[in-house]
Amino acid sequence: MTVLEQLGAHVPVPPPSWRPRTDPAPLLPDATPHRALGVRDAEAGSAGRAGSGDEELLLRLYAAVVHGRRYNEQATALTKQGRLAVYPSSTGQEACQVASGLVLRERDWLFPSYRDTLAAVARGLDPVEVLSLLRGDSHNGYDAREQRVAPLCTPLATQLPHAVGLAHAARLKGDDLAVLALVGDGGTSEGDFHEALNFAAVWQAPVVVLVQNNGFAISVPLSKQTAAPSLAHKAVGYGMPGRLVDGNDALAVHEVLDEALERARSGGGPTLVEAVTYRVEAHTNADDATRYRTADEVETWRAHDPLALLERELRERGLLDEETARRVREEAEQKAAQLRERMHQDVAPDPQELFAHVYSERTPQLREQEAQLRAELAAEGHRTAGEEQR
Amino acid sequence: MTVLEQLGAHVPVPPPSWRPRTDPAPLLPDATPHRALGVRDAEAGSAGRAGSGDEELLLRLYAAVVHGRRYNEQATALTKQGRLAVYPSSTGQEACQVASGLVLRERDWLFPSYRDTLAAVARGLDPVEVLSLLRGDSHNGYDAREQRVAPLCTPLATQLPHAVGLAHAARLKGDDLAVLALVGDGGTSEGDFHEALNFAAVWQAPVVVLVQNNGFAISVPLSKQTAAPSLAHKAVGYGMPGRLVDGNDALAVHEVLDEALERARSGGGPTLVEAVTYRVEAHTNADDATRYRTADEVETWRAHDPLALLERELRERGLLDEETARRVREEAEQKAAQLRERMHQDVAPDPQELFAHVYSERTPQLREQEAQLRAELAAEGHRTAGEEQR
Amino acid sequence: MSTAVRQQSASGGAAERKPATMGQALNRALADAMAEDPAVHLLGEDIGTLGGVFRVTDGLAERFGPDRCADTPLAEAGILGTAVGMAMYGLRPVVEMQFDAFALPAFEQLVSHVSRMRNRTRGGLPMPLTVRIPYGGGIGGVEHHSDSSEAYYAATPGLHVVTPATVADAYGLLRAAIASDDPVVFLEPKRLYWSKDGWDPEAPEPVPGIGAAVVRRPGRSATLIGYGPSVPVCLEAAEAAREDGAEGWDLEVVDLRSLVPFDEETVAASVRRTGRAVVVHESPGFGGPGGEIAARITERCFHHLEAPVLRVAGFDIPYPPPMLERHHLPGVDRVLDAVARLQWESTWVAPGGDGGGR
Amino acid sequence: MSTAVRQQSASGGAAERKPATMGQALNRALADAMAEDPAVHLLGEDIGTLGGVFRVTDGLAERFGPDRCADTPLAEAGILGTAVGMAMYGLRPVVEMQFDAFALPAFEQLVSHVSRMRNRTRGGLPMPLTVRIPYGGGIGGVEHHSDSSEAYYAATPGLHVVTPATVADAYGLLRAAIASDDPVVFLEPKRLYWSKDGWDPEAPEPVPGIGAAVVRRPGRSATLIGYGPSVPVCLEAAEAAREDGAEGWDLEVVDLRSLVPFDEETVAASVRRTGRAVVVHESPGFGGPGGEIAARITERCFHHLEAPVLRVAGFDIPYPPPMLERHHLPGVDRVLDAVARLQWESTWVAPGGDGGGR
Ligand SMILES: Cc1ncc(C[n+]2csc(CCOP(=O)(O)OP(=O)(O)O)c2C)c(N)n1
Ligand SMILES: Cc1ncc(C[n+]2csc(CCOP(=O)(O)OP(=O)(O)O)c2C)c(N)n1
Ligand SMILES: [Mg+2]
Ligand SMILES: [Mg+2]
Repeated sequence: MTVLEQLGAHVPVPPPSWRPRTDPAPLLPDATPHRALGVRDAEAGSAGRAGSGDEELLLRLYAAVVHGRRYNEQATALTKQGRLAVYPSSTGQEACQVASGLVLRERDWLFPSYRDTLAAVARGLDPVEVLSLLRGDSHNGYDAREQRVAPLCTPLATQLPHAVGLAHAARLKGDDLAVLALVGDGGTSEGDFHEALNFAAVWQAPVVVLVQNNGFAISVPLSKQTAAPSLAHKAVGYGMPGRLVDGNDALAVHEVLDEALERARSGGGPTLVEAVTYRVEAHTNADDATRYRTADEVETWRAHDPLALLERELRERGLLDEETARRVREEAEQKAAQLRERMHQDVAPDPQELFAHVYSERTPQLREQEAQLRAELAAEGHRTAGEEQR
Repeated sequence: MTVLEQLGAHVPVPPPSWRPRTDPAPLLPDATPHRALGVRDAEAGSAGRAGSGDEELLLRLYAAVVHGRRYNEQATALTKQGRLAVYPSSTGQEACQVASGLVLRERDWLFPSYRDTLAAVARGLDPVEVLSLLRGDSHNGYDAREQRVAPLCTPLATQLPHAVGLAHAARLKGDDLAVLALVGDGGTSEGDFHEALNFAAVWQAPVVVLVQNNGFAISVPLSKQTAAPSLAHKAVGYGMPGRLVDGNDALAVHEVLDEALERARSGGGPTLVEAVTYRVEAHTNADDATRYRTADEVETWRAHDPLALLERELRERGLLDEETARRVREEAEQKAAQLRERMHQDVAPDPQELFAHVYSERTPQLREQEAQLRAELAAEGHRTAGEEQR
Repeated sequence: MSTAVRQQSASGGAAERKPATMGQALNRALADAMAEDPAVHLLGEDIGTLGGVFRVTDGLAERFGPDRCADTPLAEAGILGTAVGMAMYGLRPVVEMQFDAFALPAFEQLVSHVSRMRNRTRGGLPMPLTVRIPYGGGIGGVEHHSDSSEAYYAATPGLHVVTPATVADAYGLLRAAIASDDPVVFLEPKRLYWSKDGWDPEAPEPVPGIGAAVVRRPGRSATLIGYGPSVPVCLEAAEAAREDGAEGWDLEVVDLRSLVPFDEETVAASVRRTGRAVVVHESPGFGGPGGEIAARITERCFHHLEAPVLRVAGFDIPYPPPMLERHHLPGVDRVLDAVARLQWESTWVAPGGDGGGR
Repeated sequence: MSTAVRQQSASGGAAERKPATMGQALNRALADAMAEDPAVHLLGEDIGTLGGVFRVTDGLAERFGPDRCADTPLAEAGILGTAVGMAMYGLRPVVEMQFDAFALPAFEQLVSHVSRMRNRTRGGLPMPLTVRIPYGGGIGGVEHHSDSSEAYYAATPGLHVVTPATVADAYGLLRAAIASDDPVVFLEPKRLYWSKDGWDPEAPEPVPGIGAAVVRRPGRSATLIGYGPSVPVCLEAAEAAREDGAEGWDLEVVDLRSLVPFDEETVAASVRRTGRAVVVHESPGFGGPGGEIAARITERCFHHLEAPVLRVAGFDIPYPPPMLERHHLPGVDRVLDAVARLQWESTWVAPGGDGGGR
């Protein structure tokens, strides 16, 4: 008897698992990035125009961007003075940084990459502690658990599964919080990006992944990184909503993140947000951007500067007088001066720290090595007393 | 001067990189899988109904599916007889397997996973050579380069970057060929899947990735694997077309693959195809599927059996008489008998092979170890002469 | 030469208790840990409904719910990476990698984060995380199913690396691993999953903690040093050496149990007593743990050594196909061969009779 | 103790030729290999337009086109995995990993495929593939930028593992690696990129092939064994030992050049001559290559040894932040300290004066 005969009268029917498992339409991003600043109601993207209740927020974003830009300049200057080992500037990306720092509630967690020191500072962390990794005195200078900011992450995209896992754990515990994780356009190519987003969607974890598409991964432009319509389009492949936002529009970024985080907190699952922005400086102070891009290209972005967008909006709304602008600038200078001063103080990390936190208890091997170093330091002390303080 | 003042009259404009980099619409899969068998013209998916010139192809597919099903049964029987270490059956997935094997041109390459032995056999490889890995006498029994079939791949999704790299190399050399790579629904969760597809799209490599979504990764159902509308929807995130096809409809799978491979050969870039099918047997002979799914579920798929679909089409078109059906069944029996007989012949792989191909030349260390084993075998030979032939 | 799967008891005693397999003891350890501490969460492929391909998590999803014993998507870096995040939030994740080679996709997460998070944060974010990895060969697995990757883990500071050889240790060490505030790579010798021993799940005997080696068999002639799947091989070799008689070696067998931290005291004390040692492991010899162990013993016991510490290990080759694996695995004969080369007459004898010892 | 970046010549001679840096020699090796063999293709992050973050591929994309020297998407497993496919099609890919720790995402591809494809296919699909990895510390890099992972690679059968210490070797070994039909992990000591030596790019001096160690400095008292970034440290220690005078040690320095295959002959011959040896490397000591080397020497030279082979290595800790790295790196003083413990008066002295030698 053939298989068909066995089936008899049954007409082959498509099994139920055929149907689309989720409706893809609502997951797809808009064709152009959502904007809020300088946009008349009709032009606004799907999230709609910011209401008039935003005034305080606008001013906070403005101040934070002014402070942030100054902070970036100061940090870059510190590399020249030998006070930072390296600094990846977020100049041009301040809207994303500042919105990420300000949009979070106290209970929420932030997972920054190496470039996102400003987001951590905007969240309220001590800038000196935040810069500890880049100064070279420790791998991480702040209390991650207390601040609810994960250590700045160097291996690309590896922080994303951490963010998803933490969000998932919080949801399992019934805690009301959301997690915001930052990654670059280059980082989206890594397998960890894929695995993390898939876990997030399957678990409906309360996490928002913000891709700061700043056009480059060091020297590699986006066109060599992906052929996708947008990075936000990747979301549909995981079954989560993808949002595209003007990454230089602080209000728009804030709106989109706020909405996504709120959805996450209320059990609505994860969101992938692509913020289109631009890395105005070189990759780090050690990089030479003239090798791979023209001044003209950088120039086209000047007209869309995050600070200019904010300032124009505030002025148009009559919210920014000279006095306020001056005060904000002065605050920025003060903060920069404080930072400069504190970073010029020498630190002398204790060599015994090398062994202190490898394990909860030193192994016999580490005890032996610690003793060896202690003896060496003692001998060295005899020879060159005082040289220990760099 | 503020940034806004610096900008002067310039109105902030969205920079050019804002626009969607590719039009997403043509990349999105149809809402339901493409079908060809038993479908009236009006119902057919976007690829359209198969023309009447398909008769020979239909008969070839039919014969290959009948042979393939028998082959799967025979291989499973061989595990019970201790002649295969393990066998992952493709029963229920014969349409995908057979279409994959038959659709390729001679110059094309196939990258199978551990489950895709039937695809390799359908391509014309010697089944005994193909089963060498699963019998346990070698890691790979056929000449991969000559056959243009990569070794059966065990670590999930790791074969996909290989397929992309080979396709890319062929294109760089100007060779006219395409590559077909097979992966399971579970494999799509791996980072290697993501990285490979992204490379493929950026490089416009002539490669087609066929996901056989058979509903399970061992015990884990698709619903725990992904929240995506379909696996084909992942394509848009890479900027390549995604196609959804009825994986039990051999003609539809053949059509979709043929079209995608042709597009690849002519420089049109890669395609991701999801074939919706079902793993009728347990994961392997060692698995117990009753632990995680019901007989009812398996039953719902019987009505959509790949062989039944083909047979019905052929009968409706008056292409399958009893004589042909009998002949095809007999061929299948003959092949199975041959396979059984050959697999019952003992093989005694040479222990010195352990050292022969680790490097192009044995290192001093391996020469020493080889001498050691030779001495041991000689001593053993004295003690238990003849026992070496298992 | 006989290197067939050995499933004999390595601990010897406890004949009065009902026999249990190592798999059952591991299952019980997970269940007891989960029952005691709600922070213990299991993650892995097929560990839920199916109970794991080796059934080590059998019944746990049913008993503790799918959130506590979760089938994840198929992505090892994702599993370990999300477990890192869960540990950051105070949970105590226990991850199962399905086979040794399939832990490799998670290697970056293991090395760059799991092993370093505590150090990076000066203790602020410890990683009380256990990674269970079935390892080793001898079960007729096709390629990639029989690897032994402990050399990679042992060379990674910040990880503990432990592996049981007995049913009692399977329970006791796994409980210790889960209770540890440090990340533990817990290597489960696949071919011992079905090994049996008298063992009472209701009153599991206490075992020494992580970091302690144990003398499984006292002896005077030489010390065999093994761990995991090699411990039964060493014990059998010791028996054979006594029974085969002629040579009359009385071999001591040390079960390391923990590669990191390494119990130098116990090992060195044994070697100082016997003056001779052979290290036995399945993973390739070159760059394997045997080198570290031999070097360390030599540093500590140089003037007690009558002969160089020798090593019996897998060959320096990819793990062979099933039909050839018996030639690769260190078996009793190869161990005794090495013992015979321990310069009992103070002349160096090359392995296999030629090629070495230049 | 002084462990600052050392950039002195390791080969000593060749003063008449113009100085070139190791980075320049590597660049030239790539260019010459590409010019000679159209099958040579370079893949990596930022290696095209930028010329690599260390500028080792400077000018190559311009000269050979972006297909031959390609900026890839940012995904190391994808880079190495596609390179495997390219090698299957007969190309000779040369992959750059940007920093040592960023090679870890590709570890599964390296171990499960690159190292095994030839063996799997009985020679049918060889892997003539080179993986260039800048490794080691001493350049003030933040976390994950100073790792030394050679222990992982050396423990993986099927790979060759080589690392140059001199400008001439940088050229010669890289040419040999690219020409090899086997996969080669080519470890580039980051802090030697700017080291200089007299070297003529138009007539590069021939160097011994992969698998050969070289005595960089003859001596009679003891043998220092190093590779890559440790070779200049060993040479400096040898100079210091002679100059500092009091002890009057005349130290031989062996540059391994290749960890796999390992040149036992050269190393053993040296140790048999001197009777004492210290192995020096930057990667953590426990489970590092030093254990293998020490164990192997001891097996081969037991009766020639006056003292156990000692090891000076990085501590068993994650690589420290820049301000502390000098305490971690094996420096001249630590090497001489170990030499002093080589039982010149036949009594065992513990490292650092206490804690060891129990
Ligand atoms: C896994 C890994 N590979 C490579 C690097 C080296 N690296 C540091 S930053 C960078 C580019 C990152 O680009 P993107 O993700 O776009 O972030 P951006 O620097 O633009 O903020 C690279 C390749 C790394 N840190 N981690
Ligand atoms: C990297 C890796 N992880 C885990 C496994 C173990 N494993 C073998 S098959 C399988 C399930 C695969 O499911 P799917 O990709 O859907 O393919 P199918 O078996 O259904 O054909 C698993 C988890 C593996 N082979 N490789
Ligand atoms: Mg970027
Ligand atoms: Mg499947």
